[in-house]
Amino acid sequence: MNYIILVVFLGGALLTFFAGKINNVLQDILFLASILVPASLFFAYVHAGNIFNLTLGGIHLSLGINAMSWLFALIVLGLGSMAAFYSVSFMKGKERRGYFYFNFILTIMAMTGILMSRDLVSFFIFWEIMTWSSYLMTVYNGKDVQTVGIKYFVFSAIGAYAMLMAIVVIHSINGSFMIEDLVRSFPEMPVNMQILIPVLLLTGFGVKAAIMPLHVWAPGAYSNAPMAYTSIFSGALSKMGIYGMVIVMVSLLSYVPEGYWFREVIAWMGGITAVIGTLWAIKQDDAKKLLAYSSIAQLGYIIVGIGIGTPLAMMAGLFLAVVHALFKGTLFLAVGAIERQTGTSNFREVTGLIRKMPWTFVASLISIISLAGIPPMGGFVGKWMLYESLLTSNHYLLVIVIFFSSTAAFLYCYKFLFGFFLGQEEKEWANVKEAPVLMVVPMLILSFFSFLLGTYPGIILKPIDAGMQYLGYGITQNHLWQTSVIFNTWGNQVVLQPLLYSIIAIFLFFLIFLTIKSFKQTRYVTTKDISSSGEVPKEHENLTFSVDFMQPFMRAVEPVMRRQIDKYYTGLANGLEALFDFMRKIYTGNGQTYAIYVIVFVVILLLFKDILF
Amino acid sequence: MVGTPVLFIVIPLLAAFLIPLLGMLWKELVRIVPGLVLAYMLVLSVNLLNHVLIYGPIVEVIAGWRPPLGINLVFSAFSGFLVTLVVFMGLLIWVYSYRFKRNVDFEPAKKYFLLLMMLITGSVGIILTGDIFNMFVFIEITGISGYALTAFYTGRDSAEASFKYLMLGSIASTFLLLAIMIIYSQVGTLNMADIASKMHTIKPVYKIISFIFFITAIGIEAEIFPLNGWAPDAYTEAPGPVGAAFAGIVVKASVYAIVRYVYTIFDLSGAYDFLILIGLITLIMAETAAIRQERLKRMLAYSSIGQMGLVMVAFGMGTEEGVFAALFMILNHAIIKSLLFFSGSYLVYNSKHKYIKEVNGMSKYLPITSLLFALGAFAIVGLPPFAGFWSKLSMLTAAADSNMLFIIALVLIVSVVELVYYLRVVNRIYFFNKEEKTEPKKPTFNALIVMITLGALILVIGFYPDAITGILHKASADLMDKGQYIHDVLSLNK
Amino acid sequence: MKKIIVIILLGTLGFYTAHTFFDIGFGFPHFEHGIKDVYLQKTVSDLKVSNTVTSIVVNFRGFDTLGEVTVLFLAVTALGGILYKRRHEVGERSVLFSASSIVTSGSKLLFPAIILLGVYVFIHGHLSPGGGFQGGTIIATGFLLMLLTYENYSVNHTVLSLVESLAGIAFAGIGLLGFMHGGTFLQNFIEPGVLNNLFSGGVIPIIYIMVGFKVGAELTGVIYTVLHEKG
Amino acid sequence: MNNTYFDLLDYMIYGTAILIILIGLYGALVKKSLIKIVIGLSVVDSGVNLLIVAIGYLKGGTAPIFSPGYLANPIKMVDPVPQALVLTAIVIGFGVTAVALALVIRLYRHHGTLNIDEIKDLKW
Repeated sequence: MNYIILVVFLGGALLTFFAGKINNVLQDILFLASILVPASLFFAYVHAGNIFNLTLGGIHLSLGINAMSWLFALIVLGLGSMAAFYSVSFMKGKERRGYFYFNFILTIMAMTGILMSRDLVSFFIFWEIMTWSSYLMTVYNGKDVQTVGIKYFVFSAIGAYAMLMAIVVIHSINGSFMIEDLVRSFPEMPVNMQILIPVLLLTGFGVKAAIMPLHVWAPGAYSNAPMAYTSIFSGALSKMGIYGMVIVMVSLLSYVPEGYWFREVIAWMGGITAVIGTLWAIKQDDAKKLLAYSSIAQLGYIIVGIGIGTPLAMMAGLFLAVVHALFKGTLFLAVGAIERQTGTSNFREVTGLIRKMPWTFVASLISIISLAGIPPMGGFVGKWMLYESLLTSNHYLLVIVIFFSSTAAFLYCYKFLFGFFLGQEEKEWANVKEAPVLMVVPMLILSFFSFLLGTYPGIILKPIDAGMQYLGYGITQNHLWQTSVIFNTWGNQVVLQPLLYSIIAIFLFFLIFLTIKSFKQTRYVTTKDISSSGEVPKEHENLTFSVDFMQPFMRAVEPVMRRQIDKYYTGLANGLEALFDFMRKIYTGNGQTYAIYVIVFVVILLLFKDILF
Repeated sequence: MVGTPVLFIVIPLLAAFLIPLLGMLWKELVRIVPGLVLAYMLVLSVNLLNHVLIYGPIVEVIAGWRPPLGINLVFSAFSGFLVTLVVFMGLLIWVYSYRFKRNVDFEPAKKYFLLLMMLITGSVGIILTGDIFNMFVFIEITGISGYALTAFYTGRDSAEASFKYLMLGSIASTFLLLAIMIIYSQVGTLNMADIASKMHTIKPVYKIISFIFFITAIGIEAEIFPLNGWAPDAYTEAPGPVGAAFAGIVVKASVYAIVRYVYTIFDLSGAYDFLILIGLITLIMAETAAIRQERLKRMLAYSSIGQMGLVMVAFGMGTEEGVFAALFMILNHAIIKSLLFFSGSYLVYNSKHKYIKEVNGMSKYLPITSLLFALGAFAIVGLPPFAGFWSKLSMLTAAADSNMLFIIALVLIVSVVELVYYLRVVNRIYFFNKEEKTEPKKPTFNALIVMITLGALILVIGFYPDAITGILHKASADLMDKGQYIHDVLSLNK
Repeated sequence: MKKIIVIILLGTLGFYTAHTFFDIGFGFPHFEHGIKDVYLQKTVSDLKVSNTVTSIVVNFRGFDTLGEVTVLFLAVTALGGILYKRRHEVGERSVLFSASSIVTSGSKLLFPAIILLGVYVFIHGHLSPGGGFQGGTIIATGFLLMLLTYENYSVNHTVLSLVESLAGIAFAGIGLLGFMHGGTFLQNFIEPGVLNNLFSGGVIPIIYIMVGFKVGAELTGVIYTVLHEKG
Repeated sequence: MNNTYFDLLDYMIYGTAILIILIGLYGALVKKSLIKIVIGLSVVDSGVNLLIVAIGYLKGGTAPIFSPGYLANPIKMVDPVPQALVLTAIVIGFGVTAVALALVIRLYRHHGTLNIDEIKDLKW
């Protein structure tokens, strides 16, 4: 069954690609079918027991799932299906539809394949398919391909090659590519291998998870890809890095003494990533960029949870991973809808869409609340667990870091909401319509789940629990979630529920009542109305509050921001290219010089013949 | 059995002598006959390879003298695999250039096809022969055909490229003769197997010096680093199919020669490490030179040199896995680089200088060619699920098994460089706007067939590597078994 | 600067090469069980060819010679390809001054003698020093003499390429006949006869005569092609 | 090794051959004129050929020809193999030289010069 799903995906991708030559509607239907059919096949027929073995090129490949990968498959296929519905509408009338659909399906296939892989080679194969198909989506617009696209691919390749090196090293030690053999033999490996292998693997996964020094590709790539795709790019694809990290951190590193340092370092890198991502997100004026940096920050939280690695922290990390897929998926879809309807995603330009696109607003609102970690949405539960785990494991400094980052995140959350939806309506956007149903419904479904998980986190905590038990956690306990204070035995929030619902009530009051009221009281003026303040605004002074309103804050954190890692990478790349340019001057173009090289070669060999041979 | 290895040499030679006569009868024959000959050679090699894989190597004696006396040809799993590959590529190149040359006059067309056929025959001869001096003769046959084909276009620069090639080739033959004579003066024989069996009697200093001369001479043809000055020029200025022939055929034969010397004839342990060393230097210098190229074919040429460096590294491991990986890379490189040369030469067809920027936006005008170029680019950097991935994986696995972590890291870093310059070209094809001056040229039907065949092969090997790995395993086992080779050749009672 | 570097490099190279060859030694047998002893023995006993070099070139290592002939053939082809011009671009030969009557009549006299000498050399290749290559070269010098002497002396190109091709085909064909008769390519399938007779050595003289024709025709072709090249 | 006496003439032939090779290489590597380079390359060929023949030489040896009325003792004959090889090498050298000269003509036709330093359109 396992491989049939992949074959269906692949066949579907090809059929969809070529169907575009015949009929667009047929293509849409085929596209949806080739996402949904394998997805439903997966949930209906794939169980932990059935394993598919194959020997290809003398290498034993094996496909099967476990509880952990089932959890991630839920994210991938769930979010993928929603984004697929959205895409059908999103892509209407755009060019390169076949290209988009093909790569979309291929990415989903690759991610499913990664989750099914029981050996490192098939893992790597699917990983690379995922990389290049997502790269092709990154350059879909044909914009900045030589900078953003190449940067993404280069970082992915560095990660993938680090992983490949780890894989061949493992093979040379183990004689086997199976993950279980690796897990079994890892504690007996020599110490330098115990360090080298995790470092290489974590580099590989860290690139996809956009961990701090390896994150520079993410903003460009996330914002460059079509938004319908970015939702799975950020929501699901980056989780593949998390998935890999979970395996490394738990299955390998928890059995060796060096694991402690790895955990600390990874957790701190996650924390720093969260802060930097947040700060940069605040600075952005483009919603895509903002969400991209926000994704980096959110992945930082997840990495903190996984890095700490106590049962609660791990659970928090995985829960946040699920929730992040939900809300970030929604938000990217929402930006996509706004961009499709207005033609831009810049806060400076778009304002006051709340009445034009109310459903998009509702979905965004719920997701933003979830993102900010405010009750009663899912994000809150995750963050609470994270704080609690950090405190119980005595990572007080890390708590401060995370807390700073979460608080600062409110700034960009506000900016997002206010920038697009609130504020004054402008004439320019007077004719904007709500996005088509097929785009709105997936957003609403996803945000509904964000909401549901806030109240009934047990729905997803059970699979997480199963996955963690598969990895070796909580053998003594039945339900890991009992380790946190906020849950009852059913996995639902109890302690804070009264408080929560009162907050909801207050919040809804403010949201609905005051907003409506404020609209009624608003006197509509143009942005250049002098009555807005004592002075006549100049041309460039935009009166929308979402722009530059946190100037003082940015000034405070500027020293941090000035040291962009990106600059160092660019400098390195330019320096290398200049060096290469210098090196190729050795081919002077003069035949005689080449002939002299030959003599030089012979003479060198003759002189050093005793050393060389 | 349907024939013997000697037919690989004799039939093309007969045809080559016949072509001028046939051309007097009907002009089209000068195009058709080489194709028929190559097709026959392909059938022959496939048949023989099948036979060899089951029954063991065929040693063919010439002029009725047993091996130490006469010249012999050895069609074993290893050489047979390479011959099949070379002939297959040769046939594809013929199909590709069949119509390509239609606009040229009769006389040059006759010479082009004749020389192309002899280029392939010479390479086959290098691979098949069991005699070091005979190998020299075949190297010269290949060389002279190569010089002439490089200078085939009567433009300004092709003669320059050809002259550089000739200069280095001429120096190469000098060193080759010196090396052969040093060996001969010590053992009194020219037969490879005989030399190999007597190698232990030679004083080490002679061994080393003759090895140095050998490696210099063949290294020029095999494009190892300081000796490869001719290669980028020749690849750039030669007609497109000839560039593919250099990458897919001539270099393969030369690498075979190096490998034969290192593995079978000489018993120098340092030679393996030396192969790794020069392979790495070649890889690094070529790939870094490629990233800054402005001309498409030149970039492909440097990339090709770099790939051969990688092959050399794999051969230098001296293990059976290493040989397997190297053969796999040779196969993939032949297929993929030919595809890149073919499609690349159509992407910049009407351009004078073949600048990379002239491929901008070609995907709208040449969709299939562009797609195939992109496929080739993805495959050659080793992205799964295309053919290049499996060879890269096997190469790295072999390297890890030999505990060469540093080399793995270096190779992978260089792969990133390779990735960058291929992606830049692919991006230009797909996402840039067309330059005003460039005029796209639709590929001819033959060219399209060839390119699609190669693309399909990339996919087939990518999805089902087992189609080829069985042969490769046998071939690599065959190369590793030096004693068996000597025994097969010298104990011949025919 | 470049000169000094080259001199140093070549000096080192020369030192090592000279050292090696001086070490190998000069003028005495270097090895014991070489193939040359077998050659010297078999050329008398099996092949009945008194010139051992010929028997090596044509029979023991006949395959090399086939390749060698091919190299020549390719060189001619390559020359034509490299120097190819469209018909209307081909110029007349440029001659600075014409030959005197002494030269013209002298070469007319000499020409048949040269050709005859060439033919003699390659017919007796298996008996005495010389052979196809040497004879062919002599023939080509005869044509060179004529071409230099007479401005408008021309060689029939069709005949040249006919001779080239037929001789080559004959060489390979004889080899194939040997393949059919004796089982190996270039097998000496004709009874070798008596040592030191003109008709001895089986196919060896036949092949060498073919080689002679081929070499003569090809060298003439080369000379002819280059002479008709204007700078 | 025959070290009983030092005979300069013994080493003259090798020495001369190697010197010819070096002179030829010098010409090919340093001279600017294409023609001189080609001449250098063919001088190298001659040197190599001389060297090859010298290797097969046997002191007091005779030509490897079994002519009647001539003392035909195989043991006293010089090694015929290098002579056969030289024959091949000469012919191949001729072929290469011919092609090289043709290329020089082509280069002169296009560039109007024979100076190799001015013929480097292809580089880097």
